[in-house]
Formats: sequence, structure tokens, C-alpha cells
Amino acid sequence: MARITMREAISQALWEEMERDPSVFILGEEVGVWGVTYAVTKGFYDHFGADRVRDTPIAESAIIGAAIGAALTGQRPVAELMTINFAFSAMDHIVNEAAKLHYMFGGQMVLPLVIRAVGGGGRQLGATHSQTPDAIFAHFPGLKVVAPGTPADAKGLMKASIRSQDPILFIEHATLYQVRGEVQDGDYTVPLGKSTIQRPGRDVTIVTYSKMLEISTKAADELAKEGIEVEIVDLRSLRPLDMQPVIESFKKTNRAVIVEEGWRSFGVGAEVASRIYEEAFDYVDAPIQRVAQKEVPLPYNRVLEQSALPQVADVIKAVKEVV
Amino acid sequence: MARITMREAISQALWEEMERDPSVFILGEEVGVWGVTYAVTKGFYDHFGADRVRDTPIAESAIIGAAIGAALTGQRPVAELMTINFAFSAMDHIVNEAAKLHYMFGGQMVLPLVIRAVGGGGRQLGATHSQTPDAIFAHFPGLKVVAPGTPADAKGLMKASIRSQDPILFIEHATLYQVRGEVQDGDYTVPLGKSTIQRPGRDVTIVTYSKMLEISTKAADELAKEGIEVEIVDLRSLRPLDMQPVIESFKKTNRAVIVEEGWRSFGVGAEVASRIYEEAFDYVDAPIQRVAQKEVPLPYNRVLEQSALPQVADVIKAVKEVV
Amino acid sequence: MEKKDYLDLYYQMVLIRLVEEEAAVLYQQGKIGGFLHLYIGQEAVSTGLVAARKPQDRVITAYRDHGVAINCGISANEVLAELLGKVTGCSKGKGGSMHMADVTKNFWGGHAIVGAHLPIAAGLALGDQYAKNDGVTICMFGDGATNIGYFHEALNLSKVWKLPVLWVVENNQYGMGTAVDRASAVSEMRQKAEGYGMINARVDGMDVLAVKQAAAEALDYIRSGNGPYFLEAMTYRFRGHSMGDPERYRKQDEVKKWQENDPIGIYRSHLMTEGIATDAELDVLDDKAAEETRLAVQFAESSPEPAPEALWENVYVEN
Amino acid sequence: MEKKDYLDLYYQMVLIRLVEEEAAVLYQQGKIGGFLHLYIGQEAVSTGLVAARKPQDRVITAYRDHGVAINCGISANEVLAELLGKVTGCSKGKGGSMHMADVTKNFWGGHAIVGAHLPIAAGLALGDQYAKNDGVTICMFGDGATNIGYFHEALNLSKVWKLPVLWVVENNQYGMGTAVDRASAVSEMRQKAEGYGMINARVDGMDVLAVKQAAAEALDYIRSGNGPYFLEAMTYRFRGHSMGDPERYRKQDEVKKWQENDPIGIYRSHLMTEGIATDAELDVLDDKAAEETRLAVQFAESSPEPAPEALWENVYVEN
Ligand SMILES: Cc1ncc(C[n+]2csc(CCOP(=O)(O)OP(=O)(O)O)c2C)c(N)n1
Ligand SMILES: Cc1ncc(C[n+]2csc(CCOP(=O)(O)OP(=O)(O)O)c2C)c(N)n1
Ligand SMILES: [Mg+2]
Ligand SMILES: [Mg+2]
Repeated sequence: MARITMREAISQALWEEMERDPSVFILGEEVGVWGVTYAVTKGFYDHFGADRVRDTPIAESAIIGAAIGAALTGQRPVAELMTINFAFSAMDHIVNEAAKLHYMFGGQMVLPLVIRAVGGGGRQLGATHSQTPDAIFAHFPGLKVVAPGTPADAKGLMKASIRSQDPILFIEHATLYQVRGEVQDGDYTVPLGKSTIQRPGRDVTIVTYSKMLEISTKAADELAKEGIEVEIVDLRSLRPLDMQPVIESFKKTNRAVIVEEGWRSFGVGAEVASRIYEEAFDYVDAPIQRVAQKEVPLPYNRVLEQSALPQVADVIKAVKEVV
Repeated sequence: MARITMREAISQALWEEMERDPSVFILGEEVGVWGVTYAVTKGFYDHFGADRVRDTPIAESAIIGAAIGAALTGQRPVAELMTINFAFSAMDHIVNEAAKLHYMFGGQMVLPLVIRAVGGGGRQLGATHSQTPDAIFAHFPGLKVVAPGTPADAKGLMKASIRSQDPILFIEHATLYQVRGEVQDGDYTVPLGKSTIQRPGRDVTIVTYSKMLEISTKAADELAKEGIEVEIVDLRSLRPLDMQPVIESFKKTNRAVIVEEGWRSFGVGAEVASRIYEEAFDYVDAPIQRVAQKEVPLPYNRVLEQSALPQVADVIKAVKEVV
Repeated sequence: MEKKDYLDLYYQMVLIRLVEEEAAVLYQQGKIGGFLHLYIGQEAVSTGLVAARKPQDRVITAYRDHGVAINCGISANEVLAELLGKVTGCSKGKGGSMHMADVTKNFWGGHAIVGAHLPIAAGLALGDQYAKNDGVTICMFGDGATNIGYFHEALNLSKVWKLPVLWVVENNQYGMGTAVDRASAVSEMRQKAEGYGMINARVDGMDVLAVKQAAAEALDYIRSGNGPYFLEAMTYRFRGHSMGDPERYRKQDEVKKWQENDPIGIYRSHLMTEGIATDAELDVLDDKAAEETRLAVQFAESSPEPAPEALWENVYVEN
Repeated sequence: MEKKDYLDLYYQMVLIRLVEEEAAVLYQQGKIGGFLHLYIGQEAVSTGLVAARKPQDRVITAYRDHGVAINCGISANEVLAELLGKVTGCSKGKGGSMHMADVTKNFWGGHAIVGAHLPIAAGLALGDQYAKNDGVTICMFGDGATNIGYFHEALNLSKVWKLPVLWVVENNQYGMGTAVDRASAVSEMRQKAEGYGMINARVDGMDVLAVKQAAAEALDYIRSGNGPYFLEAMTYRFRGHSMGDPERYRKQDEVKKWQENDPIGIYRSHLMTEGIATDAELDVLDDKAAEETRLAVQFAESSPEPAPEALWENVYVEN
């Protein structure tokens, strides 16, 4: 066991998988010489060389397209999108190619592909650089969408993703990189498409993932002081979406709050709430609450931006609505 | 009053607006000489000329980007995406530019822009050409998303869209073009962002839009024979999403089925269901049902494709679940 | 080249032609759905290209893919079965006309989003370069596809990384109803390669031997580690863009002029004037191709539909 | 050009330099958030370009936009206020460093998605062409932006439609940490214009008068109805890509070499050797710029934050 940051956890996963399997290589903007905007692959270029840590032109469609092609030949590329906002510049290759080739050609094409994308707001980067559009990628069958909230999950899920035969969008939250957590030593994986209880509690179920796990945990700590015991379910993957732990928890608490960083409408909370009502209708004691981003493009001004993002106070308020 | 097709209705709206306002022009692939894959602008090129009916290269980002720029100068471009599947090839310009410029620059940039996109499945075009990804576009504040289900609404909403100062994604369903309906004579508009009751009923509320209005209506006819009176609310716009008629209807029927053509997870039904529970929790008598596309990339084979798309029988079954 | 090789090229072109003419009929009968883009008139391009490849060379193209599918070794049976959406089709009936492939024959499809397969082709070549294989990826696309951003990103990347890829633009002079000059800044596609400092050449796409020759030279150049090569094949599609194209955008005599320039007719007379084959020998091949096509239609029509469960198969490798 | 015009160019460059040096300090103090991309070293490019434009000419650029914002007439007050996210900023504090604009001064921003503003620039030019105005759109972008598909689609469209747009690539030899040759198939950006058959030229981006001259010629050419023009300005950024750039990718002596080539220093000595201005006169301008900057910082710091309701304003024109 060691206490390391999310950045270190993901970096370790990539490093160990590259050591283990020569078919794994990295491509993306500034992943090599510079060592990545977020320093996740710092040192990789010197150790693994230019062939396995490939700096690309600024051409997102080419990055994802090339990764798809290389994956089709049996290699295991890890393509990095500097931020998920640039995924829109590779949208067709993500949702029309990566997500569909295996199905469309009757199973003969296999793409062991990981697309890393750094997401999230809160750093005053303005409307085009601060998005959390996770839900729209999770809308596409054929793609798997993973978004860890702890270093331990990040490492295990990254290893599982690299070893998977399916195309995976792996979303990392920029403001989680420096968050620390216990990570077991040695090689391990965390299964894709499995939600988990991150904090046990009996009164209310909070369903969340990624950065909002941190916010929800802080809220839970506050609420605990008032005697409200929150159970937190971390989705970890958005597609496939594993509702079992959510439903089990909900059948116990009969109350739920869903916390996501992205916009509320057509977001993650809508899907999770709908499924709870569908799968545990008779257990509902109070309207399920959604805590999400205000529906505006994120402004640059710090105060305005923070006022648009879900805060601990918003989660506390929502929980009190349902208990 | 005249009984015309959806194709004629949209064609009339475009034609009349171009006659009325010289700042309106059309650009897109094959809109001119060919007269469009779906013949909506057939005859426009000869009448309005190459300057106002502009054939473009196959370059979706350039089509939308150019339309954005022209709109910023005060013109009113109507950009056509041959199908909504190609919107992924212009994704950044739709969700990062069109949807954000007005906000991001403090209101000084104004984009009176209409993006027409033909959507929908059911024509054996295969996975990349048969999508109904409407929900993902509706996720972005700053963009308005319109999707008419009748010729009358199509004409009125198109005129309202062209006269609007905001960027609008106008989604037309390919298999609705030949559907006929009563359309009032002369000039009229239908307000953007307003849902409407398309069919009154007392027992169950079906919330739907676009092509699924047709499917839902057929289901309602069948159910009427069994004495089940369905009220159908047509959303018409997905953003802004007008829930008022939905809530009013639901408070009367206490039962709802949401019918959409797109994939179920993270789709339109999830948002609508969540809002009904949030806004009319005490009126819920039965779990709200969602009828949607099976979560697979659409296959080419006709039988398989149809088995993945929502059918009249699926709607009937869902309605019987709630009554 | 031995006689049988010459005759094989002829046979392939005739087979493609007959299979597609049958496909047109089946489409009219409503037995084929969706879009059907015929390759008729362009057969010499894919036939010449594939004839020049080695087994380790990968081939990838756009949605106008029936011809190259057959050149790559997919049987007429599997092609027609796929068009009819049958489980015996090369893509199990899930792909249809625009999505044919057989990766065991190194044919990687059949892609329907214009230009989107170019970055993927760069990736196939990257895979071979990374694995130190000496395979070359042959990527075919249309003149219209050269105007989309994917083309630019793929060509630039291939040059920067010296990827083993042969870019082949089939300049049939129209992208749907849009003539090249109405959509492209330059009329000669090869000039676009200059913007990437990429070696390029132009070839008569109606002359199968010329195409084979040009492709062979290009493949040698690439296989020797010189990086990508850009080849422009001048050709023409004799039919509409897809079934049901009103063809308002071109004159009938222009079409006629080109049809007299039929790649199969040209090659047939070449074989005869060069004394490589006799009229009779070629007639035998025509009959053989007709028979193969007839049986293929039977095969396709009598093949079973995919099972209902097939809907749920192949969404993921690991569920 | 009259003396005051010469001095005005000098003043603009000095003001940009001082405002950005202040911005760097404010960033270190944590008063500016997000990314801050300094234009220091490249001032002669935007200054020369904008000096050559007519009022009806539109200007649009990428996120490295403080300099051109000032050249276009946005005050140091509004620039620094925007950097501090204040309501008095040119974008009301909603845009920040990467999104400055003032459409009343025909400056159309400030765009943060690399290359995405090129199709928009084509559209601005299309708007003028459609309205039969004689305005030209000047679109600036970096060397790295020439590798993305948006560049290709925009340049091709502009040539096909003969749009009145001046494409200006600021070749500062790096896209973040990636040297031109590691990302681009060709080292000379102007060569890319050849792929579109587009007239092009290269100019020393450290020489403000050379840039102004080159821009003036290009604008005449375009305004006369000849269609787009491609101009490559050779320059260098003296600072990191953005604040906090480790700069592992370039040698310090390379940076030094270029810093000795300071566009402001070059122009200053030119003005003196040509006897256009004296040392003393220029010192006065330096002091004036320093004072304007000092007051601008005060203005920005003392300006109010946007009201909370501003969050909900400008999502749509019509709610
Ligand atoms: C991104 C995208 N935009 C538009 C289309 C619609 N479309 C299909 S084929 C085609 C024309 C392509 O022309 P070209 O590349 O010359 O190939 P050809 O049909 O001539 O073989 C168009 C516009 C598409 N499939 N994908
Ligand atoms: C589509 C997209 N991909 C990546 C980025 C991240 N990014 C911001 S600036 C930049 C480098 C751009 O280099 P260049 O065009 O040469 O402009 P310069 O910074 O040198 O002025 C990159 C990769 C982005 N903003 N947009
Ligand atoms: Mg063509
Ligand atoms: Mg640069």
C-alpha cells in the first residue's frame, strides 16, 4: 500500500503496461518531449523512446484515426486527447468509427484502443476548454466510457482498459490529478463497467463519479456531523452502466441524490434517476435529486465559474431535500 | 389550408423566407445543381441563383464554420448537413463555436444561424448513416435544438428558426418527408421551445417528437379501439425543453410513456422522465416507461434494423404497462 | 506477367461488372436496401492496384467498395449475400453495400464517412511500421474526399512519420453532383500532394495495366522505406453516384464519350491486338463470369437471414 | 507614412510588451487564472498587419490575442480588465485571455480551439462577399494550426469561392513544445498554399515595416477581387507557450539568439538611424506606455466583478 496521487497512479499504470506489453504505445500532442501538459507521461519519452511515445501534430482526427488503424493491426495504442474538449475535433472517429467498426463488419475488426481525455471545469479556462460532456459519449453503444474518482481505481481501470479488446474512452479529471489515495502495490486491475460503494451509509444514497466523488465525500463528512449517514456509489464507468450497487443501496436508503459535474439536461443524472425509478419504483420515498452544472457555457471569471459548478453546499442542500 | 408533405412544408418555408429576406441564403453539399439528396431545395438553384444556393465541397467543418462567420456579419445562412451523422464531422463548430460565441464574448457576437440536419434510421443505411443522436446536441446550452413531427410545425418552426437571432440545429427526419398534413395558408411561425398537445386523451400521456409522433399516433389509434385514450405531447424542441404541457397532461393522466427513436441510455426519455418525477412526483401512479432504440449500432439487414427501432407494438406494450 | 495473369485481370473486371449489373437489378426489385454505389467504369483502378500488391499489403477504401472487395478475393457469393443482408455475407449482413470487408484477405473495408478512412489507413500503416512489417497500406478515396479535413490530417501525418501508405485518389471527376472544379481549389488532385512535399504521379485509370505498373512502382518506393506516395487515377463512373441519381449535373454525351472508353473493352482489345488472347478465349471467360454471377445470386437469395440474436452480437468483444 | 504613423507603430508595440509583462506579474500573483499565452517577441506581426488594414477589414486570431486586440484599438484597460475577469473587460470577464474581442472595432477574437477559427474567418469573408462589401478578413494562426483539418477545409473553400481573406500564419517555429518539422510535412508553411494553387509570400515577422508592406500588397490583391492570399510571417515567441511552460524543448541560446532580434529594438534603431525619431522622443513614448499600463492595471484591479446574474446573461439572444 502506498499513498500516491491520481497522476502517479495513472502514470504507473501506463508505465507498467508498457513494460509488460510491447504492443502498447502512446500517441498524442506533447506526450513526449514536453511530457504532457499534465505531466502524466513525464519521463516516458526518455525511457521508452520516440517510437513508443509519439508526439503528434495538432490533428485530433488523425490521432484517433491512426490509433484505430494501429489497433486494428493488433497493437494497443493509448491515444491522448490533451483535453476532452478536443474530442469534438475527433468526434466522428470516436463515435462513428471506433464505436462501430467491430459491429458493422460482423465482428471481424477488433480495436484494443484506449483514448485518454482530460476533462472538467473549474480552472478558468473558458467555455471551450472547461467541459464535462461525459454523458454524450456514453450515449453511443460500442464505446466504453470510464471515469475514475480515486487513484486506486484509476490505476486498476487504466490497466483493465489497456488490456481490453474494446475501444475505451478513459476520462481523467484535471483537478483530481493531485488528489492522493491509497493504492495497493503490484499489478492489479479493476473491472470495467462495475460501480462500487465508496462510502457506506444508511440514510441517503449519493450516486456520482469522477471529480464529484470528492465533492460528495466532503458533503457526506459535513452531513455525518449532523447524523446523516450518506452512502456513496461511484459509477466509475458510464457505459456499460452498472446499476446493481445503486439499486441495492437505494433499496436500503429509499433516497437518492445524483451528483455530476456536467450540465443537468440530458446528462448522467437523468439516466441514473430514470433507471432507479424503473428498477426500484416501490422503494422511492422522496423525489430523486440531481445536482449538476448550471446550464450555461462556463464563464472565465472565477466567481461566476464556481457559481455554475456543483459545490459541497449544493450537495448538502439536495441531500436535505430528500431526507 | 392545404394538405402537403413535410418536404413541401420545409421547402415552402425556406422559399418564402428567401423571398422575404435577401440576407437568407443556403449552403451545403448538393443543395444546388443536384437539388439535394432529399429534394427539399429542388428548384431553388434555378430561381435564387448560385449566390444564394451554394454547393459546397465535402467539408462539414467548413460548411458550419463558414455559416457561423457569415451569420456574425449579419447574414442569415441556412447550412445543410446532408445527414445528422455528418454533424460529427463538424462537431466542434456546432457545440464549441456556434453554441458558445455569443456567451463567451459577453454578448457582442450574434449568430442568426440555422443548421438543417436530416436524421433518423430505418432505411438500411448502416450504423454510420442511421443515427438519431438528437439528445447529445440538446446537452449543450447556447444551442437550440428543434425537431418537428408534422408538416405544419415544420413550416412554422423553420420560419421561426430563420428569423431567430440564435444558432439552431433543425433536425428533419428522412422518413417523414413524404408524410402529409394540413398546413395553413400564408405566412406564420410556430414558437421555438414550445411543446404542444398533438392528440388529447385522458388515460395516458405519451411524450414524443419527430418521427416517433407518427409511431405514437398509430399506437394511440390502436389503443383507442380498446378504449384507452392516449394524450400525445409533442416536444417539438429539445432545447429549450418546454415541460409545461407535459406536466399538465401528466397531472391529469398520472401515467406517462416517453417514445424516442434514439438510444435509450442518456437519451431524451431519461431527461423527460426525470423532470416529470421532479415536477409532478405526487401525481405518479405508475413507473414512467421509456420506448427507445435498442442499444446497438444499427445493422444493415432490414429485419435486424427494424427489430432495433421502436415499433407501434412496443409503444402499445409500454402503454399497457402503465395503465 | 504470364498469360494466366493477364486473363485473371480480365476475368476480375468482367466479374465485377456482371455482379454489379445484377446488383442493380436486385436493387430495382427491392431486394437490396440502403444506398448502392456502383463501381462500373472504374474497375481498372482497383483491379490494377490490387494486382500489384503483395499479400502483406492492406487495402482500404470508401463505400464504392464492391469491386475492390472482389479484387481482394471476396467471392461474388459473399458480396451479393452481403448486399442482400444475409448472414453469409462478408460482414454477416450487418454492413451492407458500403461496409464490406474481409480482414483475413487484408481488405479493411468499405467506409461510408467520406475521408474518415484516411486517418485509419495511416493507422494501419503505423501498425505495420511499429511492428516492423514490410506491408504497405493502399488507401483509395474519391476526388471529393480530398476536400475534407481528414484527408489533410492523414496525408500530413503520413509524411511526418514516413508511413508506408499509398494514397490513391480515384478522380472520377465528380463528388456526387459536384464537378471537381466546383469543390476543389485545384483540378489536378496530385497538386495537393505538393503541399505535403509528397512524391506523386498521375495514371490513366481506364488502363488496368498502366494502373498496375504505376502501383508497382509506388509500392516499391514505399516498401524501400521512403514514406508515403500519392497516386491519382483518372477515371469516370458510368452510372449515377448511387441508384436513383437524376444525373442532372452532367451531359449525356459526356457520359457516352467516356463509356466508349470502357476499361474492359480497352483491355480486351489490347489482349487481342497483342496476341495474348483470342476472342474465343475471352468469350469463355465472359461466360464463366456470367455463370459465377448467376450462381452467386442463387447463393445469396437462398442464404438465411441473420438470427434475431445477431442484433446483440459484436457490440463489444468483451461483455 | 508620416512621422506620427511611424511613432504610433512603435508605441503600439511597446504598449503590448509592457501590458503583457504586467500580465505575467498579475498571473504570478494569482490574479489572472486559466491559461495566459504571451505574444512577447511577435508584436511586429500583428502591429504590421493591423497597420495595413482599412476600417472595413475584419481581424480574427487564435488565443494568443492580447497584442492584436490592442492593435485593433481595444484599450489596455479593457485588456487587463478582461484578464482579471472584470465586467469592464472587452468580453465582460466571461472570455478571459483567450477570448478577447470587440466587434465594433472589427476584431472578431480570440479563439481557443486550434484552427477552428479559420472556417469562421472564411465565413466572415463570405459575409462581406455576399453583401458586396469591399472588406477583407485578416485571419492569423500559428504554424501548428496548419496541420489540423480546419485549416485545409477553410483554405480550400476560400480558393474555390474566391473569398476576400488574407491567411497569415505566424510561424514562431513551435506549436507548444513541438518544432515545426516534427509536426508538419513541410518546413515552409507557404508551401502548403501551393496545394491550393494560392498566391503566397513570406516575410520577416520581426520587421514591422516589412510586415505592413507585405500586408498592404496582399490586401490590395485581395480587394481587387483576386481571392485569398497566404502570408507566412517568420517570428519567435520569447516566452514559453503559456505561463508555466518548462521549455524543455528548446535551447536557451536559441532563445537568446532570437531575443537579440527583438522586433521593438530593431524598429527603434531603424527609426533612429533613418532619422525618423530621436532617442529622447522614443523614451518619451516608452514612459507614456509605461504610464498607460500602470493606469490600466489600476483600472482593472479597481473594476467590479460581474454581477452574479451575469452568469445567466447571453446564453441566448432570445430567451
Ligand atoms: C463526411 C461525409 N459527408 C458527406 C457524405 C455524403 N456523401 C457520400 S458520397 C459523397 C460524394 C463523394 O465523392 P467522391 O469522394 O468523389 O467519391 P465518389 O462517390 O466519386 O466515388 C458524399 C458527399 C458522407 N458520406 N460523409
Ligand atoms: C483542437 C485543439 N487541439 C489542441 C489544443 C491545445 N493547444 C493549444 S495551443 C496549441 C499549440 C498551437 O501552436 P501554434 O498553432 O503554432 O500557435 P502558437 O501557440 O505557436 O502561437 C495546442 C496544441 C487546442 N487548443 N485545440
Ligand atoms: Mg468522385
Ligand atoms: Mg507556433
